[in-house]
Amino acid sequence: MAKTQSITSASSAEYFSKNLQQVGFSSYTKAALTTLKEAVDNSLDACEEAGLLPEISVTIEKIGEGTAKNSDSIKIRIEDNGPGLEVEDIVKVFGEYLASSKFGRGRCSRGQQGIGISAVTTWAQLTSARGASVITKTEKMRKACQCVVEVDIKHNKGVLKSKEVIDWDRDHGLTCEFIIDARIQLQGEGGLLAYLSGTTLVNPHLTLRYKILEQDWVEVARVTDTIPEIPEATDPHPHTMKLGEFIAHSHLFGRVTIGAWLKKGFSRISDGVLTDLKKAGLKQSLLDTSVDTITEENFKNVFSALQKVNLMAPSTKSVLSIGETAMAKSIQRIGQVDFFAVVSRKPTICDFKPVLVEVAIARLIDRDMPEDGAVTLLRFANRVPLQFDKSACAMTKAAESVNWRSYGLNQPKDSLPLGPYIVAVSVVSPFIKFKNASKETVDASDELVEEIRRTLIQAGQRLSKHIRRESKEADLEKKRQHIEMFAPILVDGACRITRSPKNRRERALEGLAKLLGRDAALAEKELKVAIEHAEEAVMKMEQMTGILPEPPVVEEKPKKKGKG
Amino acid sequence: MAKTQSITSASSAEYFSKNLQQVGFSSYTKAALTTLKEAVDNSLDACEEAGLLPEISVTIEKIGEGTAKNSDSIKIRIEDNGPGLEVEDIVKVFGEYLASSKFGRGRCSRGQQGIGISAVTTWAQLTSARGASVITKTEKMRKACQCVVEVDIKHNKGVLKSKEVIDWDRDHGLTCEFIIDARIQLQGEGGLLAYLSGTTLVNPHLTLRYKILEQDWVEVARVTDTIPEIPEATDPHPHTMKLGEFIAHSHLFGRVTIGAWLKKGFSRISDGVLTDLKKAGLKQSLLDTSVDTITEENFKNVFSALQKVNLMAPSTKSVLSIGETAMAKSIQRIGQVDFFAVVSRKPTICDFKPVLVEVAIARLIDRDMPEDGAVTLLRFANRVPLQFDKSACAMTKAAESVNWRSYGLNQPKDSLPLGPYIVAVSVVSPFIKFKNASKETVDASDELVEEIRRTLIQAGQRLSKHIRRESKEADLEKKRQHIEMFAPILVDGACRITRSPKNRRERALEGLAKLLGRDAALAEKELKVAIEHAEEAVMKMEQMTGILPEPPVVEEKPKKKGKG
Amino acid sequence: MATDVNVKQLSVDMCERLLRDLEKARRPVFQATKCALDNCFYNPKVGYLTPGDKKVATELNVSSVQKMSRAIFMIELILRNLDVGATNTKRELYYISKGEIKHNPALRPLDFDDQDESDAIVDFICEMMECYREDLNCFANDRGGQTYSQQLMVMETMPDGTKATIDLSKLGTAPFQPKNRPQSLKLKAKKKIDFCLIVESEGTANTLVNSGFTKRHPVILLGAQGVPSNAVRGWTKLIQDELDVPCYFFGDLDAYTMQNIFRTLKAGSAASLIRNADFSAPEVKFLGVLPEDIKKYDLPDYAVRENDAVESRALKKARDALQNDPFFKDKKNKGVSDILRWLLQHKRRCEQQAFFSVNPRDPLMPEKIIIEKIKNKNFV
Amino acid sequence: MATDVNVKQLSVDMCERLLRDLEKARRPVFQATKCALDNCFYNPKVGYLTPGDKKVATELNVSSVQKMSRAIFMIELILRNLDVGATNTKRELYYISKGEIKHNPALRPLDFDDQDESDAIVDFICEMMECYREDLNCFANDRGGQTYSQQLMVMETMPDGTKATIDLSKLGTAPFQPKNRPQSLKLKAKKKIDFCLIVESEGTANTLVNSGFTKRHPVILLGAQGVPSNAVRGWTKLIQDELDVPCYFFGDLDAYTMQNIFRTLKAGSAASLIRNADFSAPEVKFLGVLPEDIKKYDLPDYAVRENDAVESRALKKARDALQNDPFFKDKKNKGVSDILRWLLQHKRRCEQQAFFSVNPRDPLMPEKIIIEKIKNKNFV
Repeated sequence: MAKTQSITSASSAEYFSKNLQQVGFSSYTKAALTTLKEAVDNSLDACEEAGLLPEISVTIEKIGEGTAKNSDSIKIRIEDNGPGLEVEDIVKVFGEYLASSKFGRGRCSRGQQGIGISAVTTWAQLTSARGASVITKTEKMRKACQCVVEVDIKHNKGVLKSKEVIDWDRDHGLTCEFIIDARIQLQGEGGLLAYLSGTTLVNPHLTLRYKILEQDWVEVARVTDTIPEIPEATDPHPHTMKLGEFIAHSHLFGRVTIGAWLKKGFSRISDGVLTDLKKAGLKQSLLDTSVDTITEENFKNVFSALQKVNLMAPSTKSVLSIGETAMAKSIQRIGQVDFFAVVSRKPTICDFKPVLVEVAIARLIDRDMPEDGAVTLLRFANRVPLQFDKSACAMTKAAESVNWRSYGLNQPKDSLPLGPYIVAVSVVSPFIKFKNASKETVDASDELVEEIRRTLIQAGQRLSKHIRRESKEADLEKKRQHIEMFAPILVDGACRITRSPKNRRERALEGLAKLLGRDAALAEKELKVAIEHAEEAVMKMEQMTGILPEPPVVEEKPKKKGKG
Repeated sequence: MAKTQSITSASSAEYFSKNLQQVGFSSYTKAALTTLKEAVDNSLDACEEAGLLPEISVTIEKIGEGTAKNSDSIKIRIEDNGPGLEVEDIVKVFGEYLASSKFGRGRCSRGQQGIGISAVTTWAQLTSARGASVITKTEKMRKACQCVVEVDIKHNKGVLKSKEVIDWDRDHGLTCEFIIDARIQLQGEGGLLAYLSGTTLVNPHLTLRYKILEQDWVEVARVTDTIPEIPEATDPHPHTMKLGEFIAHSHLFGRVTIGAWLKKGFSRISDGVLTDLKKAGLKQSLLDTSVDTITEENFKNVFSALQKVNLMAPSTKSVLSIGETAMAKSIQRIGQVDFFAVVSRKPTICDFKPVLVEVAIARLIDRDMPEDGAVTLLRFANRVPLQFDKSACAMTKAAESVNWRSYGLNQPKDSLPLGPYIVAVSVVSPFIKFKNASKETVDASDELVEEIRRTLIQAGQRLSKHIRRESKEADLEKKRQHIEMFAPILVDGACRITRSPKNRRERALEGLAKLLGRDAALAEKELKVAIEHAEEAVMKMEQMTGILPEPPVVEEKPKKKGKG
Repeated sequence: MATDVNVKQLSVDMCERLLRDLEKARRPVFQATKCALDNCFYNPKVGYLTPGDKKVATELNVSSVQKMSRAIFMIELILRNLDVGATNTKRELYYISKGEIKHNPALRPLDFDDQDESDAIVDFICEMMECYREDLNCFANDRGGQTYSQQLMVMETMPDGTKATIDLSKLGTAPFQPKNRPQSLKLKAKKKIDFCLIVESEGTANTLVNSGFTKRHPVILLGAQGVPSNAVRGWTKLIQDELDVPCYFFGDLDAYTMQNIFRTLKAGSAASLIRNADFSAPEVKFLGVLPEDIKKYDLPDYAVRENDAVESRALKKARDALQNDPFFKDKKNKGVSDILRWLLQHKRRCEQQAFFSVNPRDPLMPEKIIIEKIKNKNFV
Repeated sequence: MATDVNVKQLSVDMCERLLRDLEKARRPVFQATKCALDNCFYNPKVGYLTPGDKKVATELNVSSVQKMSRAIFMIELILRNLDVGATNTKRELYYISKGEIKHNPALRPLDFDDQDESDAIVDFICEMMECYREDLNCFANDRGGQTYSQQLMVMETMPDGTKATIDLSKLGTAPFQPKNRPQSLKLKAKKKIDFCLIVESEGTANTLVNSGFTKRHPVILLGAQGVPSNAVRGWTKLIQDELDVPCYFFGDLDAYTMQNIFRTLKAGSAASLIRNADFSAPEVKFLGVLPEDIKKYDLPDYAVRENDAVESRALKKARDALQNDPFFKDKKNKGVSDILRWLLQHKRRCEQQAFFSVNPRDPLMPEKIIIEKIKNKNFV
């Protein structure tokens, strides 16, 4: 009955290094993708913070066999033109878990909690015995600093190694390089290329260069010079808090009255709300008590009362939008686009959290996409592509719930529509609820699914104008062919049956040509209307986007026999 | 272009308190279950560590409305007869994340990482502004200590409050009580009762009392006095390590040669293996180098060479078994059992990790289980019931892959079999790979699924003996009925057609009765053989388990007309 | 008696109109009677479903020009057949058109990809001309109507003017099989005929004949073989009109029989609205199985299987019919609609062969029940 | 000519054996010829499929006692019918048995839940007695065999001894419809008959008759209406045997027609092994469509749709037949098996109506081709 074990405290680093499969390292192929993704996301966040237009360069090489069976040794290097990091920050960012400039700040940045890149360093360390190799230069630094950072797993501290000062021909920026056991998968939904093209799609201001394995360098230039402005977080909304958070929040305010604290520390609490609270039974004397003296019981009373009064929904100012203009341009970078539609909704509140949904749909020309395969659905959460576990995701569910047939697309029951289309859905929110730690699936709450669904429906309506125009054109062509083919057959038959003379045949043929010509004229007119509609849509788009997709050419078929 | 944000470090507590949905608090009903589960699991672990037979008492009360909308305020209290905790440990266990006696120790304890109960404290704190209320008494303490522990989220430290010394009428033990926002769900796969009955099933040595809401006290007494012996962890196996871990491991050994380190610090490395390493090109001089002086490059060389030589599989000593005897007894506690089969496999290696699979199948009498519903599949990982997300779980996949029809059960294609059966699958391993942090689904690797499948097949074979006996009985009964019903009809018909006299009818009837009687005798003989088989199985079971299920009574129907 | 359709004249007229319109660059429009329930009327004095004023118009335009050209082409083939008295099946017409097009490449645009396409054109011509395919010398397989009688004489005038007289009592066990255009026949009774019995199941008609029904009773007995073909419908009308004998329909008690078989025989159908005049026998009575027979004769009946698609559809259709079908709505047919209501309420069905269970040792029992029911006016 | 089965005697014998065995407490065993391909033999001299020695045994034991009791019960009902000359359909037998059981509660254990169960017992009796259901006076619906001729006379002796003589030239446009037991008929030719043509499609048979085929040629023409019924098979055999005229089968060129229609008509089937002697006409020749006709007459043909379940099953069956079916394996039928091989190789099919496309303006073209093919011995 001896008590043998004493309680010891583990560091976060110990926890995460034991659970790397939960944060993106569940297989060697995912390890490569996660490494690329965390580094690129950090670069993008850093540039945005600093108000810089990002230029990111990626190289991925295979340098040999991995130390583990069935793996390759892969070198991944990401170079950016961001603000760079001070050396003391480098150590934290790359070598310490939960060290972040963003933790819990309620902003729409890609990274949030300071886990990702430290996990990459850990993986590199575990599989190649070498952490992150970093070069950094801030504007203030005269020369660049090159170093290796490792995670001290026992103490969750970054360890700086082989620090060197070097020349670097740029004002500021950061390069990081990892050697890891991994496997490269380029194609497919979980492939590296899907991540890179998805990232350029929702980051129109990004210029990306990459060279992967033996392939040539690829450059995707930015299509806008506007740097997304990241709105500041707003004060917390009482309905999004738990009691404990509510009490903890009071500690930030020192010696003020409850009433003042409520108005100052929260959004959507006005004098009117205080009046409502009093109507609901809260005493004025309590509102006048100082927050640092009231009892827990009274905190509970205030909190409960607040939960019961009606408040305005939280502000949506804290969400960031890519914008229809930028999306429209960016989608052209994916491939040869036939036509497209983009919709950027106004920010709204779902499940008490501000959220903004944007959708871009494009039909691609000449890409290896079969007419009868499902569309390619790209999902983005805070501008990061989600590449796994799509079936339970709010975005997938919303896309499957739309009746695409009414916009001219084929669609099996309860499924994604078919055709050579890209459907990109972007959800931006300071509080995205993921179903798991590896952040691949957005929880499908009814409110969020409905908001995404509405966005998709709007995009579908815009798209349908283009599709309608296409089908009108096909129609006109068919009508012309019909006239040429059937007019003589029909008239000849009727003449034989009525034993009519030849001249009657001529007259009837002429009349028929006129008649059917009228139909064709009518069809042509319909086409014109359809074209006008589609053009209107395109013009509207242009006003927003400044670019115009090539209109498909309507070929006039020369009439063959002079009689149609 | 100003760099505005500085990097700050968050504590593990901050991380987990922001991500409680990932560790069992994604809904109010799950919050209640998680709270119960973490507390009971800790009690069980503590008793096992201390070599005590656990007696656990649970009370769950609804004390009012919750502070949040649509929730109740629930008080959950768990009392055990365990070794108790020193006050300084209480603070760590309940108030600090990643503080544990078990972290990464490679043992089959229920808890592993020291997250669960701290998350419960956090949830209580957030929703009721009050942490864990604990009473503790160790053997050494003269009086018990009562206190409240909270989590200092900012610093991941436990905070002790309202400490009091009180009298407690027991030698040692621990009581913890939480007031939380939650909702009580008793029934169903995710219900509290499923957790409690599952826990008693795989913990035959547990005596459990519980009172939930308005219901009466329930007591489930232990069925064995044997305390599971938890095997010590063994030395690490080189094939289960990554390079980084390998190097880190060397630091524990100070100034020894590589060769000595390998033999001493790892399992399955013998002199023979060292010879193999040399054959594979590793120099003797390297093996003679001290571990604290060799280069990283050489570490890699040694590691790579080790990965390429054949080693014995890791030891399976570190896994714990419930045992067929104990399971057979324990399963009787679930309800009135008609018959059952239990299988405890030998420990084996799956994916380089030791693992042990045990299965118990029981058919219940008179429980509200429809004949045509799927069996109830209970899943256990290290003796903790898994109650959510069953579809992707290795245990579910294995159960669906077995062809249960060949054991006499109905089974739709690729599904669980049907009938009033309980199928309990227990997987025990020091390294269970969960698909996510809330530990509800065991990753379905091919090797693990196959091992579970084999266990289920063995159990199915044992079960089928009972089922065969039953169907034989039904068969015999049917045959008897046939004789009685059809003999006169058949003979009368034939007599009418042949216009035979009455005495011929009598003779034919007698002959027919003899003939069909022979068939019945044959059937009876078959039944006897089947019964013998089933009895053999039961005897075998008895030798293992010391208990014998009631054999179903074969009723002899009195023959009605004297002729059959 | 039968209103003969002059297909030739109709074709010429249609083409004349077509050409006239075209010459004036006017858009030709072809109208046909709409054959659907919403254009059905029922006049109890007439006794069958008649068409209302609703028309379906086919306008010649770019979308319809292919269909119209194909129709004109097919009409030419059909007129050729009518000229020489040749007949064909739909499939043969399909191959004839394939051959025609093969020999005349200018017609290639008309070519049919499969028989469904040419069948649709034949149907379209029937719609426009308001005729049956038989009027186009395009015949379906013979189905049903095998007839037995010791009294009936059938007189036929052949195309070449020769006459045939068939005495049904002289055919041994073989039946007389009316062809698809029975209207051209003349009937005569050698002796007074009591009634005509139309039996839904051809097998049971056979059984009755084999057991001597037509020997013992001066009647006409014929098998309908399910939903009555045009031949059976025209033949029944001919018997009713020429011989003036009461006609009784003996069939199952279920919604399908009431609506699809008996109603069609008695009053025609919405689909054949244009020619119900020639293809319905309004005097036919429903002899049974009647709902009251179940109790009276202790007949084995069955619950309607509502998860059976066919049976549940028939029930649904029965509900509709009671609300919308002018035949069932007319009080003259209250007896029949009462049965539908009974079926809807009780959801039971009973097959005509159930009468064989009444006295299984007497093979003549079904016959006796039929005779008894007729005698007691136990029909609707 | 037809081997009559004495059902009554067989029944008594069977019951006698049953009782004898029972009296000695011996287990009765009933043996029946196995009707399956692996018990089929083909003797080119006989010309139809004959059974081998394989037997299917039904032993009376606890499992089979219900089935045997039901069979004895059903035999009683059937014997009663045979005694008085009554006939019934399978469904009627079902209701008769329901009635019998209703009146005799001791028989309740025999009760049939639905007609499938009683049908199975009728089939079982046929197996044991090695007879057709028609021998049990249990008749199927008449299907196919509608016959036209200007020369054929049919003589029937009725059960009451009276005789009927039917002159097929005196039926107007109506056909002669042979019933399910044509063996009891006698045939006579008024004038020499050149041949008998059996047309797969009843509609096309009609077309040929309407266009005057039987007027212009002294022949017998009949429609098979798909897979030949027992009536059609027995009738064809009767024509072949009684009149000694060549018989030609005119049908589609596809695997299904060759195996399921033509082979059955000519040599019987494995399922009906026991009575092929009375129900096959080994002298029937396959007139076409022959593979060479496609080219010769430029016929529109089609690729076999291999994703069509029916068509691909027929092809698979054809492959099996060439390996295992004694009919197709015998060199006497090389012509027919060559066609099967051609079908397997080319995966094309051609319908008999394709001949209508040869000269679409001449309605008599198909007739001319048929006559020409017969004259040139262009058949197999």
